[in-house]
Amino acid sequence: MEITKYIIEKHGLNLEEFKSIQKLLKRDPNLLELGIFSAMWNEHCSYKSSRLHLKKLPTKGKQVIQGPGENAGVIDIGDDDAIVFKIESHNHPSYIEPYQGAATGVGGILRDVFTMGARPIALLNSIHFGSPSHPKTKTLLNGVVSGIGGYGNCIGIPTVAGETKFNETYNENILVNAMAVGHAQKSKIFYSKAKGIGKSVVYVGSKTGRDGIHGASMASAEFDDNSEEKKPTVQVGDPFTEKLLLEACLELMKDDSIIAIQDMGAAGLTSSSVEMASKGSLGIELELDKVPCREENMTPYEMMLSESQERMLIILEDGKEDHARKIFEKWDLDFVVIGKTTNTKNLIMKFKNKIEGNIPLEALASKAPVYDRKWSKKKLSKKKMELKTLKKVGLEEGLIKILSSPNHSNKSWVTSQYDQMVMCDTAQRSGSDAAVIRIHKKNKAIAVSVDSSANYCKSHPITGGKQIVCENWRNIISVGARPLAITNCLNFGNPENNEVMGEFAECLDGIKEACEFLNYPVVSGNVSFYNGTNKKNIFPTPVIGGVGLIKKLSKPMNHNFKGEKNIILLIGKTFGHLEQSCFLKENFSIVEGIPPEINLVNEKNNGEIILKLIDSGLLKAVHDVSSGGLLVALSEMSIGTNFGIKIQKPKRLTNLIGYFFGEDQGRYVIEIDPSNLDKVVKLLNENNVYHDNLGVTQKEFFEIEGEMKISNKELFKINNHWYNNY
Amino acid sequence: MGKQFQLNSKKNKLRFSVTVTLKKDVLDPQGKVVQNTLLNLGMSNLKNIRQGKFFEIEIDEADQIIAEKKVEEMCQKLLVNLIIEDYKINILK
Amino acid sequence: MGKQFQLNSKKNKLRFSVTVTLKKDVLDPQGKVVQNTLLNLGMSNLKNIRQGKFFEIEIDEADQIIAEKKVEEMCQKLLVNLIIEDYKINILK
Amino acid sequence: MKSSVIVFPGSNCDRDIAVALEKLQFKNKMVWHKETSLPKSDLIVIPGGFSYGDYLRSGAIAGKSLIIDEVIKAANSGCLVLGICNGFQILTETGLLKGTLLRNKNLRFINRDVNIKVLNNQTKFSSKYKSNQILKINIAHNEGNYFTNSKHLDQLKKDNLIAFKYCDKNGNVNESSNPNGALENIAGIYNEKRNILGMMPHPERMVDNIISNTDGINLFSGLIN
Ligand SMILES: Nc1ncnc2c1ncn2[C@@H]1O[C@H](COP(=O)(O)OP(=O)(O)O)[C@@H](O)[C@H]1O
Ligand SMILES: [Mg+2]
Repeated sequence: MEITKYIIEKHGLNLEEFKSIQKLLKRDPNLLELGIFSAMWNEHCSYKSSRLHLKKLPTKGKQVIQGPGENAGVIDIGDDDAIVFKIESHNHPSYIEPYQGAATGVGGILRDVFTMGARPIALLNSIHFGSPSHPKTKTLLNGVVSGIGGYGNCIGIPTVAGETKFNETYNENILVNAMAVGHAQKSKIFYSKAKGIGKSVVYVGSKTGRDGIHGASMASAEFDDNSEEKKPTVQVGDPFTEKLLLEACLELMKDDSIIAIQDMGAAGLTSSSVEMASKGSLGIELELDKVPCREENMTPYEMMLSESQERMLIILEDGKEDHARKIFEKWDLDFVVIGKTTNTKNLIMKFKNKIEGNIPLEALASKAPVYDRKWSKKKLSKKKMELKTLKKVGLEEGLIKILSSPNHSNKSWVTSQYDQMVMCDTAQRSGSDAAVIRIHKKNKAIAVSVDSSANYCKSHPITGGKQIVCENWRNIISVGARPLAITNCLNFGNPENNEVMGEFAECLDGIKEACEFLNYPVVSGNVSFYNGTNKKNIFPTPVIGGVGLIKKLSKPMNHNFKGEKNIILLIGKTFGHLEQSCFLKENFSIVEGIPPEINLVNEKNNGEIILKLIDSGLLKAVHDVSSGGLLVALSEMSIGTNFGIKIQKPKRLTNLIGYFFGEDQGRYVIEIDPSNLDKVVKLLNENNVYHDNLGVTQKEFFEIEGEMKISNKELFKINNHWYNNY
Repeated sequence: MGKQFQLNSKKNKLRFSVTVTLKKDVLDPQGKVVQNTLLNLGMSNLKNIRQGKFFEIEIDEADQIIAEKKVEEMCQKLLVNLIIEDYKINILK
Repeated sequence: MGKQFQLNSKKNKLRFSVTVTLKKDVLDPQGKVVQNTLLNLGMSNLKNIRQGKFFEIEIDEADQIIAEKKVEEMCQKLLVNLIIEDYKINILK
Repeated sequence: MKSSVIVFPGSNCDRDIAVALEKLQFKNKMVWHKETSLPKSDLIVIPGGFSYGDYLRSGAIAGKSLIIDEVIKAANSGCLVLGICNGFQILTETGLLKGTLLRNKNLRFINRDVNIKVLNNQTKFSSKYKSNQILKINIAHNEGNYFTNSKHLDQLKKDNLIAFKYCDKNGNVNESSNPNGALENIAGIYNEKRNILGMMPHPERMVDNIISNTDGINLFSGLIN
């Protein structure tokens, strides 16, 4: 079959890239080989547009066992315990088929984690939808939430945290990012680097079907006998099989039968075999006749490019085949030796006693294209908000608008569809600043949270990049955990657009600066470009997933007020920054100006002191101040408890709206017993941490003297009706 | 509910069945598990089983063409996930 | 997995469909929600909808009577919860 | 006290219940579904999860497994059997308990803490609870909407075989305290001999104050003597 220009384009390759392929092969590729190049050289697998920028990120630290470059990052939490985690996007599939797209997104990220020898202990997700009034949003929301729940609930891993946001920038391109966190023994972590020649390459898991053979499938239709239309088929998740695969893999990992293991994710058999062999500087030879197939008459092309789910590739030590086979058969899973490692440094594919493809591995991996794409700096808005020009809004009115908006409404409609308790180690569920998961049978725990701020990143990518890292760090600190490391999912528009590439470069600069300063390294992540349609790119939406450690867990700290007549302090300075604030957006539909600045010195200082206060047992409740500002933070601490606030207006002359709704960074609200006030204030002063004494907690009412008074029950209702009426 | 009880005049009603099945090539995890279980239960000459959905729909409409269009619309709008499923409409009785 | 690939000889295969529906006196939460949703979507002449399951079964057996018995057995042993569900078997083609 | 937890492919609360049982000093064994005999046990637990993915009907395929015949035998000879969540669904599929568990009336998975009321504290499972005691227990299911025919319902009531009903925190049993549409708010039932208990709420999730509360402990500790 002749490789035409049309076929090359259908494979997402440009002519330049095709010429490089010819040069690397010193001949024309055949269709199978072209398909393999297309899979390995696409943006998703090769990181060709992002690689140069990703290099900037800090990835090292005492706590880091494995940084980016493996299936997931690994960090040290003391003793023999390690935490393995990563986040991944499944945006496009979820837009086409929300339930299955989201479900298979969860399945995929779980495999990345248990491939490394970790038992998954928590799932998180960050989901972004278009405007609630967009005709597709409701169906997408329903499908995505039930898909995430459907998979996690069935496999029995708690979904404990996440974020759900609406913004019209996602009308035609939703974001579905899933994060998985696992626990492993430090001494038993498995990697994907192949070692040794003549070792068995084993296929385990589900059978291979024609799922997810994307743009490429058009080309293959031409030489197919049946003229039946070939739409790219959607992958259907099978969480039951994944559960079996998880248990079987962990069982096999108890001894040392495995040399290397890799899940078959994007580009399935292709990327898994290429990655394992190229990391080990080896060759690999596959006998495709042996690949377990779900459909009849599958071609080598289809087998190599299928993205069927719930499959793994393993390289076994000599003589371990029977032992391993027994385990997989016990769990009713396919187990087939489909090839071996070689010293050729080539990927060789045989089918029906014929060599169907032969590609030097370096051509697919290290020689894949890398682009230094043009990018332009963001032109920053100079716009300052003049409140005077706007209609006057009272504190209560402004608060109600925010609390009843889709973005700030209580998320229990979402989170009650996720099993948060299974495994019985969830010490703090969704709804708090960070979820807390105990390490099984130990008294230490980890805290996890995911965060993003698309509006901030759009208007000022560097500040936005810093801010999401800091917000994540604050969330982890608010539950009393020491932040250790992050993973990141970089959702951006078309990288061939200078502005998008600029947003990417500058967001990464911001992330880098904050991570470096806070010693909060990046250990894994994922890049998703081309989010958008018809030249309209989504707002830059990097998502940060952070993990922290609680060395000794008693009852975890959370943001709910605990009693009456306790003192409420605001930690950190308030300037009243309203540009890009939630207050202006929800009350006036104004999204303008630049977001509040990040002061990393204060950020770190304030965070450290909060941790110290929690550790000394001096705090009853802690909440970070983020979107919506101080008043929203206070209301979140009241809603769902029997205690509200009784506070005074600030004594100094300030604009009340700015004071209560401004989104200045690096702030926390804390609740303390009056008897501890002196101790706490002394510590704050010693450490140069600014604080305001706001007032006290009281029973059942939320009150700013002389300004507003509303019952907790009423606040609860306001905060709870949106989802149920949507 | 919003729906009123209607007089039972047989002439005005038509009944349809809709069967919804997964498209060929789409993974059918349910069918797979059911098939294995039946084989384990000794049903050795079971060659293949696929699972789908079934709806019985009664329409207040005497004209078959109009009624069938309604059912078609229900399938497209709600009952069927057109990305992964096919469907067939049959008139009953 | 246990199942071997079989020679493709058309004579030896029979295909059946099985529809499984909830018994009349059993609550059908799913059907009810589907019905309400359709009514809300403006399908006002929808009188009634009930949801069930559908199976397509292929049997390696030339004799229709024997094959049908096999399908019957599958229903009784696994596919149908006889306490709450009814079923119907049809031969296909 | 010796206990056995039956593990099916797709069970996922098996570890949780084992931890709870061991915490309460049961000598517990895990029993894989392909086994054909049960270790000697005073209590058999069928745990929650998604046995076989719950792919046909929840609990249906597990109800046909080899080990289930042994469970039925043991149950008929008086051994205590506890089915939680998926375990309850499996027990109804085997016929050891009557009725069935339909989809939740909102057709969504529900995970949250709910209140349930102890209706009968005269059984081995409930003797440590007070009559009408209100417990706060986590539920997590898609199909927890209990349904049975009216004859059986009458019998459940007459013979005091309803174990728990969903209620609010003040004990009111009504539609707004019914999370899933279950007939008369039924959250758990006994068989006639009261040696088999099936319940949708997860008592094993409520045995540790750091994680939740300890309202589930008495169900297990009541069995030890
Ligand atoms: N934004 C990022 N920051 C840091 N590391 C990244 C980022 N994106 C990808 N990586 C790393 O690059 C490697 C390849 O990523 P990916 O292709 O998504 O993994 P997989 O093949 O498991 O899906 C991984 O180790 C991942 O952690
Ligand atoms: Mg991977």
